[in-house]
Amino acid sequence: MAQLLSMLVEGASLGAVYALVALGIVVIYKSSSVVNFAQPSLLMFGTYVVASATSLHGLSFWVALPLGVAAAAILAVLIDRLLVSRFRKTNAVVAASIMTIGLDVVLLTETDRRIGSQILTTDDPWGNDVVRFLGIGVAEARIAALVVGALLLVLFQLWLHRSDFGVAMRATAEDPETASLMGIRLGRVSATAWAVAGALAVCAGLFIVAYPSPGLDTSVEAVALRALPAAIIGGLDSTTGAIAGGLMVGLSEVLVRGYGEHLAFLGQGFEEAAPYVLMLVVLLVRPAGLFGIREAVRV
Amino acid sequence: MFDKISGRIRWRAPVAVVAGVVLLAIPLYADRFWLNLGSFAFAAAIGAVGLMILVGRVGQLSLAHSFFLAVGAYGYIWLSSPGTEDSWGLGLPSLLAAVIAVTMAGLAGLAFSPLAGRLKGIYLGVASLALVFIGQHVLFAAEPLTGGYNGRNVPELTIGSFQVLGVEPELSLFGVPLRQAERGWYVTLLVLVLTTVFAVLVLRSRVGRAFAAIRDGEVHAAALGVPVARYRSVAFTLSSVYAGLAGVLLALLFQRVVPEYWDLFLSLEYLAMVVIGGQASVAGAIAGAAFVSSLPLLLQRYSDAVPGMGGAVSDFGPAYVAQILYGGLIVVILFYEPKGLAALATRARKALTPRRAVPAERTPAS
Amino acid sequence: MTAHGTTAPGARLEVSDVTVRFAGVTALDSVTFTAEPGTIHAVIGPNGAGKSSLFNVLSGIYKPAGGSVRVDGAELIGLAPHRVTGLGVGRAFQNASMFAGLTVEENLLLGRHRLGRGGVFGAGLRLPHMRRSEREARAKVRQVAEFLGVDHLLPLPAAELPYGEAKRVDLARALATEPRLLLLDEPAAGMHTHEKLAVRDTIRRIATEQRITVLLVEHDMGLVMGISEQVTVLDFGQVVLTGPPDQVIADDAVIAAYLGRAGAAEKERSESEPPS
Amino acid sequence: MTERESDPLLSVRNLGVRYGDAVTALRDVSVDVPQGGIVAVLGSNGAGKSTLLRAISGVLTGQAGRMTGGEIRFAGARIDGLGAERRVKSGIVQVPEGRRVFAHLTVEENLRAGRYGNAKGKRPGDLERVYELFPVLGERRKQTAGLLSGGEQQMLAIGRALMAEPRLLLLDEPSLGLAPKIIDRIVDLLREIHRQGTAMLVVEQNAAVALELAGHAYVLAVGEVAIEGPAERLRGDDRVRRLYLGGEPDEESAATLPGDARGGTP
Repeated sequence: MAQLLSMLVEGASLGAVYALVALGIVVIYKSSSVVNFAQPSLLMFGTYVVASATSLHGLSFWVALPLGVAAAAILAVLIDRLLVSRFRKTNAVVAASIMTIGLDVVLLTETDRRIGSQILTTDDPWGNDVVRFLGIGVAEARIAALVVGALLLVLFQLWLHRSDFGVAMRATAEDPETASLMGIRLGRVSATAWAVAGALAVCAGLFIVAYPSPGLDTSVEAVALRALPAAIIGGLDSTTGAIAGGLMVGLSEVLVRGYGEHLAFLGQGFEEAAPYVLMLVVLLVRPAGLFGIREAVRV
Repeated sequence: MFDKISGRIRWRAPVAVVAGVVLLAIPLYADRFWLNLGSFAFAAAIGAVGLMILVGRVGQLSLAHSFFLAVGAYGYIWLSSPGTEDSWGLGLPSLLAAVIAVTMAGLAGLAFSPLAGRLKGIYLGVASLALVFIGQHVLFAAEPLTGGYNGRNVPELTIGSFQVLGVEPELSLFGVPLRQAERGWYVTLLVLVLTTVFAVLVLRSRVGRAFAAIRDGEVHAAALGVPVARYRSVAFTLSSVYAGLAGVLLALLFQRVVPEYWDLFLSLEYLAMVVIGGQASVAGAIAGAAFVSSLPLLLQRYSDAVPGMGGAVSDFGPAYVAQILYGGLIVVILFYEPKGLAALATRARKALTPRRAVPAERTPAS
Repeated sequence: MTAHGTTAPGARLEVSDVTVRFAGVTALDSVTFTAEPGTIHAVIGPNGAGKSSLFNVLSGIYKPAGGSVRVDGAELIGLAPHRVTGLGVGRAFQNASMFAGLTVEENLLLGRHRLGRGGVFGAGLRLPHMRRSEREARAKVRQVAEFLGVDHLLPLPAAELPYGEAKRVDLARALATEPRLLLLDEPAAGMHTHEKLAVRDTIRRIATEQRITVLLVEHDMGLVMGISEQVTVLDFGQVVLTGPPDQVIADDAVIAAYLGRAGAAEKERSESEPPS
Repeated sequence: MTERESDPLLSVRNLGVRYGDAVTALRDVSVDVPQGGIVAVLGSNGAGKSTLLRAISGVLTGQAGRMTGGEIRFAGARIDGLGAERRVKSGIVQVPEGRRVFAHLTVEENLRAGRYGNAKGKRPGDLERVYELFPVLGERRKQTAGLLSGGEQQMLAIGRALMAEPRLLLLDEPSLGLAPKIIDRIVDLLREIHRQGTAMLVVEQNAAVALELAGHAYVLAVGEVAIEGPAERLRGDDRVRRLYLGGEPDEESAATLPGDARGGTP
């Protein structure tokens, strides 16, 4: 029982982190109909900026954090302005999405080269302590991830649903042309979406590389990529779905790892494939994802 | 217009003959390095043509190509190897094993129909990621099948006592002995030509038209009587058959395969081949495959000549340069010339053929 | 009769109690009418009256909330769009959208897709049944193209067609499906007057020479009244009435639907003149 | 250029529009809207009415359309090079065809989205002004817009456009899909909005509605202005009657439409 409880806490913590990355994918999709496959490389890039600032240049975490977040946000905006916006004019969203795959390859290859075989730490304030409550022990960093992650998710949803800009963004997601007829600047909406996506990815990345994980190495990108099944499970056009999908992916991963001995017939390390199996099952039942909306076809 | 078509045929026939003669003659002059380069390119081109049909002609994205390549490769190994205590094998005759392995890849693609038929475009792309990761997991977990991290040897392809890609019995052509490299070149070239002809015929038929109609407007296609979901899964299955065949050939050429080769990045390489080739062109896909598959080998061979690239110590090794180039080319080509290499060919042809007057009918009469 | 070897008699279309709702808004409300075999039956109504929704139901794209549509007695509702085509329902589209990556001939051949034979193996191995089927299809397509006077366009890339020609090719493509019921969605939209006359003659020939039932949505009243045997007026998702053109033109409810309160007054002024 | 009292508020001169390479949607179209006036543009489907509004609003590119010639001036200044949102800020707001409310947003969020085009930004009481004009929207401010009736959605679409405080309202088929009684209400509301000082350009297929509302009208046929004149005169025009009330497309009426004078060669 205690084991299950600690796994649930850990799964939710990891899930909140995935949800942050998935939310970025969903926000970009809603504002520009492009599936951003480069989201993992935004995460790697921003996290690398933070990690190299702290461990290679000796800056404090709190100085490095805004640097990394800003760097990823700026990179994301540049991608949107310089590359993706051009595709939007011709409505070539599939080509734009495939282009982000190429972009991901380039960016990851470069961050991989810079990281090399090192394991970089971010000098984050969560430390290596384990918190004990209700008879279980959970790493402090995991609790921090859960709290900060949940806070960011709530703030994001409030921003999307309460602020004027959130209204503009949702209006654009629903009907870009009418939104522009109302005076909403589509370019600014999509640039904001990309910036937010980049920033969220870095916040998530910092928790992925925190204790008990050893730090930032090249294997983190495979973890970041699991945000894609999370986004698909929830439905690409639903922010609620991204959160639900993130939690499901996080929980499935932790539970499969935790009950590994009972799942031995599936082979070792099945937790890395579990999110994808979950995605296939969800898609078989609901092709648009759990919270996705399928639009009526028009002729 | 008919003039244009026959003009194209007139233009194409001599080019094809010259190209054919050159391709057949190359083994008589080139050394092993170039012949291996060519064999890999031909094998990869088969896989690229399969993916091109799906991506360029039906408008469906798949990132699972490496999975189906792996099904072909490991299917062949499993079927043709003699079984031992710690490694699986059925010990079938190798040619039969190859045929069944390709069929298995097709069946795997067919089994994905419930999703391949219902999901569209990018959605299918993300869903297909699942196959790569599940595939990778299985390959590493199923050690008796794959040999785990260390990999496993690939049995030779023999027909009776004839080693199709080996040295027995000795053969020669114009005094040049046909050994592994030469045979590899001819065999992969032959398979590529046959599968390309097959693909071209399919794409020109009612099946190919249905593909294009789904890409250009699925609702209209359905309203004209095209069963959209069925053709989507037909295309997915066809592309997995091509991948399986490429996988068998690559395994035979490698002679030893490791699980980590068949990862997501391999799928992205195939996507790069298709995009560089111009997405919807058979010839483009083959050219893209030649470029992408030979680039790392060429970089390796000539990296010493390029300052800063040489040796294993450099950060900017051949693998790095190749990956940056694939990724960068996907971006640049989609950005500037989505028709890729195919567009270059079209331009060259236009520049070479004199302009004809527009037929009278083309001026709208109404 | 040039386009088909055998004269396929037109189908009887029975639409009963068809209701379609979108997010609370009722697009079609218990729509009921019958189109007799071999006749031209028009559906008219102001924009947004539900004509497009009706067509999308008839081609299997929308699933209605209730009701039944029978083509010669065979139920159409619940069938996938390509199966609806199999019942003999052909459709030309309002925007005449061509498959841009194909030639005109290939576009027409797609109309014959359901009538062809052979799959991947037949095609890739050039098996005899496939070649025969392909040859027949091309011959039939040429006949249809000649029937509509678009045969000179066959080798052209469809993406380059001017709008008017695309409309004619679209009609030919619908005819190539060998329909017994042909759905025409605004065949004369955006055309010059004399082009409209040509369209009118073509539709007449389709109905009289080929005995195909034609269901026509069109805004041009002159065209509708000139060729239709029966007219169904839709307004706000409901059938206002079904009747022959002269009855429709004289009906107060129809005038009101089209012209609002001002229209009724206009009608009084014109009562003395016969409709031209 | 500075604005002069005598100039028309909106002046479209010799406008040409093409979609893609093949389709010419508008040819040499000139339309004026006087300060504080209501002008109607009539025509059947495909005549180019919506294209005209799209060109004025600056959203042609969404469907691969582009201007091939002419100019558009608003309040004396050339606007045809501006982006859509700049035109809204300058005072032209469109109520799109088919209402196109943001169905998943609430009524109030729809109105807030409309406020984006207001050059003066957020102003106290701007929502209340719309609710005053359309009390039914005030009652449903928290309701999801997709669940409103057709008439209510049309009111929301108009109210949303008013949030930008436009000098010129472009209305694309405001009567579309509405029952006659509801249409009458909408017409009354538009009159009231006009009385409060907003000029309008109304595109309609429903000629009676448009001619009742407008002072001046244009008839588009196949992308060109076929007839133009005071609404009063067009209401009695035989050609207009023939276009909308039926009759054979005979040679006689063909001769009166300029689309055919060129022998049909595009």
